[in-house]
Amino acid sequence: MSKSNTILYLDGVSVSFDGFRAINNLSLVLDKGEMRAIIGPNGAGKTTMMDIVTGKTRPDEGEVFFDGQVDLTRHDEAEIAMMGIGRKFQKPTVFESHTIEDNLMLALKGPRSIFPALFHRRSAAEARQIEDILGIIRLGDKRHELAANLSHGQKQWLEIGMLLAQDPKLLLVDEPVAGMTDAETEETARLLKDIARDHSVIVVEHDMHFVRELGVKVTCLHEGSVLSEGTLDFVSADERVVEVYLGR
Amino acid sequence: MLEVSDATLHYGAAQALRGVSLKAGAGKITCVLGRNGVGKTSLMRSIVGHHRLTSGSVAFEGKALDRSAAYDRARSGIAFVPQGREIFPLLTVRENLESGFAPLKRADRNVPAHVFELFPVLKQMLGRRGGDLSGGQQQQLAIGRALVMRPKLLVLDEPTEGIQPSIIKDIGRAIRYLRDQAGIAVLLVEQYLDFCRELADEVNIMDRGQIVHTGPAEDLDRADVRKFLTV
Amino acid sequence: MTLIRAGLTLLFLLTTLSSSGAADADLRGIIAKFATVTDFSETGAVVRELTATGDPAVERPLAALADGNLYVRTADSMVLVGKEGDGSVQLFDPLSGEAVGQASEEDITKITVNNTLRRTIRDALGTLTLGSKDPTVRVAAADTMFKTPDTANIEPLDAAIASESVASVKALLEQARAASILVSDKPDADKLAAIALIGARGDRNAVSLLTSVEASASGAVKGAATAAIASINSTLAIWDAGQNIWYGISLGSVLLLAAIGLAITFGVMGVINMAHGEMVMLGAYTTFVVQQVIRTSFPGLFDWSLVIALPLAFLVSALIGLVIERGVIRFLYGRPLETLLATWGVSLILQQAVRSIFGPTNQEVGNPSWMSGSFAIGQLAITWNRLWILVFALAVFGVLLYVMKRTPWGLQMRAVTANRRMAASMGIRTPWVDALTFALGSGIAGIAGVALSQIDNVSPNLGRGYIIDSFMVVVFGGVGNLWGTLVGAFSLGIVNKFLEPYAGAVLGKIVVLVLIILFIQKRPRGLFALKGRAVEA
Amino acid sequence: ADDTIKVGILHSLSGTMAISETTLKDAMLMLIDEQNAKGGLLGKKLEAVVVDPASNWPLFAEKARELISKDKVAAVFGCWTSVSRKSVLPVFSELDNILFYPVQYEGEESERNVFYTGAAPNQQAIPAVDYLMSKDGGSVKRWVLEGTDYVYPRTTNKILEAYLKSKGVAAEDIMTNYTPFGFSDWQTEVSAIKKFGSAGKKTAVVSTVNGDANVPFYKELGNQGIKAEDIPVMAFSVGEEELAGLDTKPLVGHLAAWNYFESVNTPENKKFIADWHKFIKNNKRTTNDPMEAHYIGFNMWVKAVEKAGTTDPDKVIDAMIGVSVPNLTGGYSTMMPNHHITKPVLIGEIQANGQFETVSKTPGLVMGDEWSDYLPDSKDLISDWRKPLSCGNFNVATGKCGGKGTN
Amino acid sequence: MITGRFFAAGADRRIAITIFILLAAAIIVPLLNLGVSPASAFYVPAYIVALTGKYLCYALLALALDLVWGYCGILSLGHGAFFALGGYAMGMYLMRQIGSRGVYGNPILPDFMVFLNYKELPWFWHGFDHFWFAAIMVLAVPGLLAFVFGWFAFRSRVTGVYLSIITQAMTYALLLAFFRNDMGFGGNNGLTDFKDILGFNVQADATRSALFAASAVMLALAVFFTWAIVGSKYGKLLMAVRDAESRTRFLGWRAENVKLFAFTVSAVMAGIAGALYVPQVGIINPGEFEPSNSIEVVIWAAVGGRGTIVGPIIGALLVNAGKSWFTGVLPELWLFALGGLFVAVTLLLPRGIIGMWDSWRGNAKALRAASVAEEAAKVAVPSAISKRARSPARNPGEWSLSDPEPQAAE
Ligand SMILES: Nc1ncnc2c1ncn2[C@@H]1O[C@H](COP(=O)(O)OP(=O)(O)OP(=O)(O)O)[C@@H](O)[C@H]1O
Ligand SMILES: Nc1ncnc2c1ncn2[C@@H]1O[C@H](COP(=O)(O)OP(=O)(O)OP(=O)(O)O)[C@@H](O)[C@H]1O
Ligand SMILES: NC(N)=O
Ligand SMILES: [Mg+2]
Ligand SMILES: [Mg+2]
Repeated sequence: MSKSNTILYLDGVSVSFDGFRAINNLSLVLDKGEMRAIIGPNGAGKTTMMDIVTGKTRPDEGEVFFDGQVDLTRHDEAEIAMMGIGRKFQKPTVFESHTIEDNLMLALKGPRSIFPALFHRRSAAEARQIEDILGIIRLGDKRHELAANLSHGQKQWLEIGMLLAQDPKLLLVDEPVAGMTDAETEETARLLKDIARDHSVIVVEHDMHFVRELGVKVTCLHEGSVLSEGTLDFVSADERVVEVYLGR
Repeated sequence: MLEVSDATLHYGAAQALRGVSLKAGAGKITCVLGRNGVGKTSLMRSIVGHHRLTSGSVAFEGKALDRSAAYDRARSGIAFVPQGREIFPLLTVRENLESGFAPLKRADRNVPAHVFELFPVLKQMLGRRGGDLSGGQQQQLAIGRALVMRPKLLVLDEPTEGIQPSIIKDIGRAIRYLRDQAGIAVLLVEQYLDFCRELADEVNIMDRGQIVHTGPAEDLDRADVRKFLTV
Repeated sequence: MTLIRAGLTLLFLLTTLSSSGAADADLRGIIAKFATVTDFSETGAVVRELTATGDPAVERPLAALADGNLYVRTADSMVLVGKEGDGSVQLFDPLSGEAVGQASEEDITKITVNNTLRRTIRDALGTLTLGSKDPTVRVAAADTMFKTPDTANIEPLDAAIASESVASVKALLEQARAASILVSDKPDADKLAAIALIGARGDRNAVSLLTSVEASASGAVKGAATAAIASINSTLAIWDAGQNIWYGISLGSVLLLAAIGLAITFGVMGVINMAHGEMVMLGAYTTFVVQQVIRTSFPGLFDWSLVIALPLAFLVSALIGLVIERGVIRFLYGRPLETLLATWGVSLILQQAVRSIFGPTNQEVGNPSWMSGSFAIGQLAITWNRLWILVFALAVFGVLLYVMKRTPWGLQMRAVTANRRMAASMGIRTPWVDALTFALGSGIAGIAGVALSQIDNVSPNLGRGYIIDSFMVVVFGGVGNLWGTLVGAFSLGIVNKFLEPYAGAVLGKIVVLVLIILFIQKRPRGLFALKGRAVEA
Repeated sequence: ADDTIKVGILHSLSGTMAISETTLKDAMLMLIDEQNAKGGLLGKKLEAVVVDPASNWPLFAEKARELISKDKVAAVFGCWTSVSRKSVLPVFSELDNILFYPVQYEGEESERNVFYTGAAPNQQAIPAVDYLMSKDGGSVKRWVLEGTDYVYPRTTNKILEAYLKSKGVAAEDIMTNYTPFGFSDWQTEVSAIKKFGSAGKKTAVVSTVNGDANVPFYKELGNQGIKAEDIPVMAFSVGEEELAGLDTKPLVGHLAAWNYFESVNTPENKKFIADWHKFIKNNKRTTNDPMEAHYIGFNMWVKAVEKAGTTDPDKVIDAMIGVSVPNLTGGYSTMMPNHHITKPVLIGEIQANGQFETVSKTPGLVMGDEWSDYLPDSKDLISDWRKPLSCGNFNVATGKCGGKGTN
Repeated sequence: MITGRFFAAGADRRIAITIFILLAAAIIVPLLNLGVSPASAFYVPAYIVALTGKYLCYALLALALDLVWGYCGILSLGHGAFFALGGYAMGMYLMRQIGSRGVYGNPILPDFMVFLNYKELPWFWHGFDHFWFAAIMVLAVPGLLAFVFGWFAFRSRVTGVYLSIITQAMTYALLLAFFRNDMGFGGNNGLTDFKDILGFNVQADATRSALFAASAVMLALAVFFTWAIVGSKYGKLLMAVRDAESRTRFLGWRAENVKLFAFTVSAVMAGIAGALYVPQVGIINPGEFEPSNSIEVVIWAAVGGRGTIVGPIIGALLVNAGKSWFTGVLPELWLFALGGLFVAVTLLLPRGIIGMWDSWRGNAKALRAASVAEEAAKVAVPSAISKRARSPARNPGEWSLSDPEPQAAE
């Protein structure tokens, strides 16, 4: 396998917690500009895989490369984020004591050191960007409210908004539609497809309608490694996937 | 069994519930639907006693609950699966389950077999700390923990969130089983329409802190009802 | 000194020859002279005269004198042994020991002694009691003679060795004899044998003796002494290490006791309990009050005072803890930082309350007999109070661990502190659990106070002295982990005690603090850090 | 207002020093009561102004300022530790008031506005060591200087070391060790003392261990079986008050050097104790040396005010010198030109009843020596606050006021 | 630019008022002390000037602590150490100014060195005869200590109570070290007997007034800077780090640097406070390193209302004035009063005086600031308990409304 044209390259990655192998010899490759959906039973290791990519968890063994050449295992969270990997967490995590707007402001792409932040003034371009995002996540009327006061689903949206503000090269999106209505789910799918036009994306979801909507290649993880890969139809036809994941 | 009447709730100055009335009967599955932020969770938490209503009342088996603390409500037979799981992260899976023993008589202090049948993963992971589980596993634990209490009313706030399809099916079967065999009342908040449609005996639709529609599950196919669920 | 020795030898010979001893009247004559002494040298002279009579009967008045129990009755200048009771003094005849009435303190004058005299008397009694029937007295005598070797001792010791039946006592007597041989002008061969004997004894007294031999002797004797000293010192070095470990363990047990209540109120409940030290203090004051009552009303029960104080201290502190929890803390769940402010206020109030009630000064808390003194294992002196405190600390730890891990209450405690709202929805009566948990932590602090009253001041400041160390231990070990508290306490104790001999107490403590800071860099969540997602939350 | 004369009492009633200082506050209240019963002073009643500096040194300065500026006191009795005194010194000289300092201290100071009624090192430490070196004291040859790590022990030990060496004691026969304030785990130190004492020479411990640390220290001594006959401990900071918190039976024979013991058998002392018990309503409360110092200081002040006919500090300061009042040990103490007083030095042995028994007493009174003769930089200094010299650090070598200067 | 923001319409009125009051006091109080006859009703006695000058230093210290605690969630239990170090740097300067006026008359060596037999000035005392050098040290020593300490601790991701305890260990170790006479800082007695500062007699009323004015101006400046910092994007970041540190990392921010900057700035502020404090109280002694002193600072901030700028100042002034007053009028009972006050404040004014004031006035904006303070709770206590702390934001003072949902980046 050549790394050069990949945005994300995992090979032979394993990690265990107190003897429990959460990721087991996992290999996964994402091409530049590709969007991939990842499914798999609860506990298959999907979130852990994202933890590895974003530097939160160090793999016990295996290679993790970004953009063909950057060895992610040598960098920490902030560096990885600066390189252009953004993430939406499974459980929405926002800055609760800040307003929606400030949450987005902190996420906006830009310099990440202290002094620029100290003397930062919001530019017109930034203001416009925030405006756009607020429109997309439909929280415009709540822009001055504290994020703490959002409902669960609204926090999900805010997280997506923060991810957009970051404008990363690679987006890792963990269960974006959990807690959303069907209509919102469709909306989100549209949004992601839109983003995928000029970004690489990995989406984890259990909602098969949503995955179908995305219409991209699907990887099914199980017990820390790839069980099946291909189109959704192909994967859902796989006996083993039905057995461990979809159910009858 | 459960009767909420004219409930209002404020968060500081903001109003989350505006005169909500709702009934959930024994042996029935009552579903609550609505878009994000319409007040579903607020309503559930008011029922189990996490929030004190600004006005209105909650009655369970004919007794007013408004003055009683959350633990007394739990002891009278209301079990709660909250949105966001809220398992005890540092307690092991076993201990999380055993935390449901508190309201039980000594003789009843065991984990019912159907919990493990429903969620076999919990049996495998008895010794692991709850907080270490994956999101979906935690959700299963939260449901299992509520079942340990042998409730008369089970309040579920988006229980399928983050759970793999096969287990969602199992949960659906379990809820039906509990309704039919144990005759308990189930109050279910859901976003997952299909799941709801399949299970619900009655649906309530919320919008902006109010119940805007009550009716049988089939109503979900009506356009005037659907409109409350679209963006 | 040598003069006394000579006199004693003479006396010894006399007593062994004729057991009847000097005439009673002669002794009384000498004893009477105590009535007219004006300074210590005169008292010393009378003591010497008395011992020179060689009559074992002088033991009673001499022992009384050494203990400060010899009095002169002002009215008739009679010298009598006195025993202080309440208000008055019981008087006894100095030779026969018969009671001869009572006197008030104003009517009698104590014959004062100082350390030098006390030592003189002790040495004299040592030789006099070489033939005592009680083996422990003979051991003491042998010990005294070992420490004060004298050529004149050799003969009485020879006699004593010949008649000694207990092997261990005999060995001691032989060592004492060897000591005396070293200061005599016996041939080198004898001295070499003596050095071998003393070298085998292997303690500090032996080194002390051999050092002076080394300084004065020459040739083979000097060499043998040097060698013996070296060999003793090398074994002593090992014992020293052992001793440091023991000191460390015992310091650790004190830290553990002080911290363990905090491991509940802070470690488990998350209350930044600045009043923890005051709970310890309340336990110590409870002990004081118990002992006061016992002293005035049931003096016979004194040895039981701690046993009685334990449950009471637990109750007192637990009750106050309960009041604090219901009155203050319960409004602060979810605002842990404010507990710092409130409990700091509570601690000021408790401190001042104790100061107002009991006064600002130290209170006397006595050690029961089983908590006093020490015993030796080899060259290791272990004090009883430290040993008991260690046992006690471990016992408390064990019980607590059991409660936390094995009982439903422990489970509920942990659930409530993890998520009070959800715990309530599981049917757990959270107010009860909170109140009882805080009371438990406080009560345990209280019983720690009982133990600490045995080794520290009982004053209103008692608690302040332990609060920082306690937090340090709990945090160092890893918050919320009882085992961490245990291991943290003992490792801090041992490290501290290993540093102290080299760096001194002050620098040692600084080094320990710096080590803690560095250690936390390595393990940012303490010694027994919980790992994984569950805690990163 | 003007019908009373206010007297400031500046002793900590809370915090770490409350344990020692509260008693002095009570003693002062008693003395003031008694004076009022005798008709007051200059025809006016005395009024005590009590404040609590809470064992906090900057607070001492603040409270001193408050007493002088706001309450307009005529004199202040207070402080315990040297640092508290150092903290208030500038306040007293700036606002020109009088402080009576009742505690033994390290010397090396003489201020115009301060009267030192406690012992200087030569009134306590040196005689104590002399006693131990004497035949009566056991002819000690080897010395452990055990102290709390602060200025008083450091300086005292420095003086003692110089003194011992001048008496021919070898350096290896002196062991010095310091522990922190409030130290409570004495196992290592006590065993080191035991070890040091087993070198075949008569050994004694000179303890400048302060305050709270003493109780655990003595408890450990007792438990490790260090007997006074073998290794006596001579303490300078352990008085009746400290012993009250201890079971003294295992400690009989250990020593302390002071200028006063409660056990001293004089009519003045009997009366003082009786008055004290009556005042404090507790027959078990002990008296101690700093209380006597306040007793002396207060009576001197009263006498000086009467002599000067005013409470004006300047006049009283001048009038103080030469004032002589009875002390409690059967003699008279006199205020010397260096603002220190003459006192007898008593060595006492601890008794089973928690009291000291005097085993040695200097034949005459010892005059407080503010500048130690055993420290190179102060041996040429003297202090004399009489006019015209009026100098606290007169250098007899250079003939100038103002210390030693460059050398 | 920052000033522009200050005078812009959005400037917080309360900040402006505070700064105005401080600057006014800096002018008026000295005038009333020096220019008014002591008989006049308007006369401010020197005693009061000295006292309030001291309180202002405490207020500055409290503000410094609040910058890290209230806004960044770092509960430092060792801020007294920075204060004391600043104080020692100033004290060393003042000691050198004594010159040959010490009791031993040694022109080089301070008295304590003479009688402890120092032959020459220890190296670290050199330079302190110059004010500018001392002034730099006042900033550099606490700043450097904080920087080094913070650099290690934040990089190792020491947080919460663990950080609190090691800051406490730090100040405790310094306490013990400075107590040692061998350290060359005068041991327990510390540095005292100051004569001159910049050639003026420290005892003189005019100097005292000047020091008061300097403290007031410095505090005003600190208020302004804190306000500017807190209001900037960096300030938002600071609070974001406090609430969800790991989340900021995933956005690419270096949380450790964010904290380090605030910690260092705060230490420097504390150092300045100490430096102003020492000439006013006339002594600096290791007692200032006492852990309980640092805890008290935390308490001032809490009483006034943490996570606000004015709160800690009010808290420090109030608690210290109370302490001065109580120790005078209730010498034997004042601990009851003070302890009672702390308990009462926690129960009745859950977010301090300012926080309560705000919520009484229903001021939404201020409410937010206060709620922000609530968040700081997270730092002190580990795991889930801390989580719950965040929510009273939504409904002040009632935990039952809080949301214990863990905020971790899962
Ligand atoms: N720190 C840990 N200690 C122990 N086990 C862990 C830890 N972290 C993860 N695990 C285990 O690793 C497995 C993989 O977890 P992960 O969160 O990656 O699953 P997932 O695929 O994201 O599942 P879900 O769909 O439920 O979110 C799970 O079985 C989980 O219990
Ligand atoms: N603690 C709170 N304080 C203030 N406002 C809140 C709080 N919790 C929720 N809200 C607001 O109340 C409204 C109802 O919230 P609720 O959580 O009940 O919604 P929900 O219907 O459960 O939404 P979702 O489907 O996203 O879970 C929302 O607009 C939300 O912003
Ligand atoms: N002066 C003293 N004892 O500190
Ligand atoms: Mg997951
Ligand atoms: Mg919800």
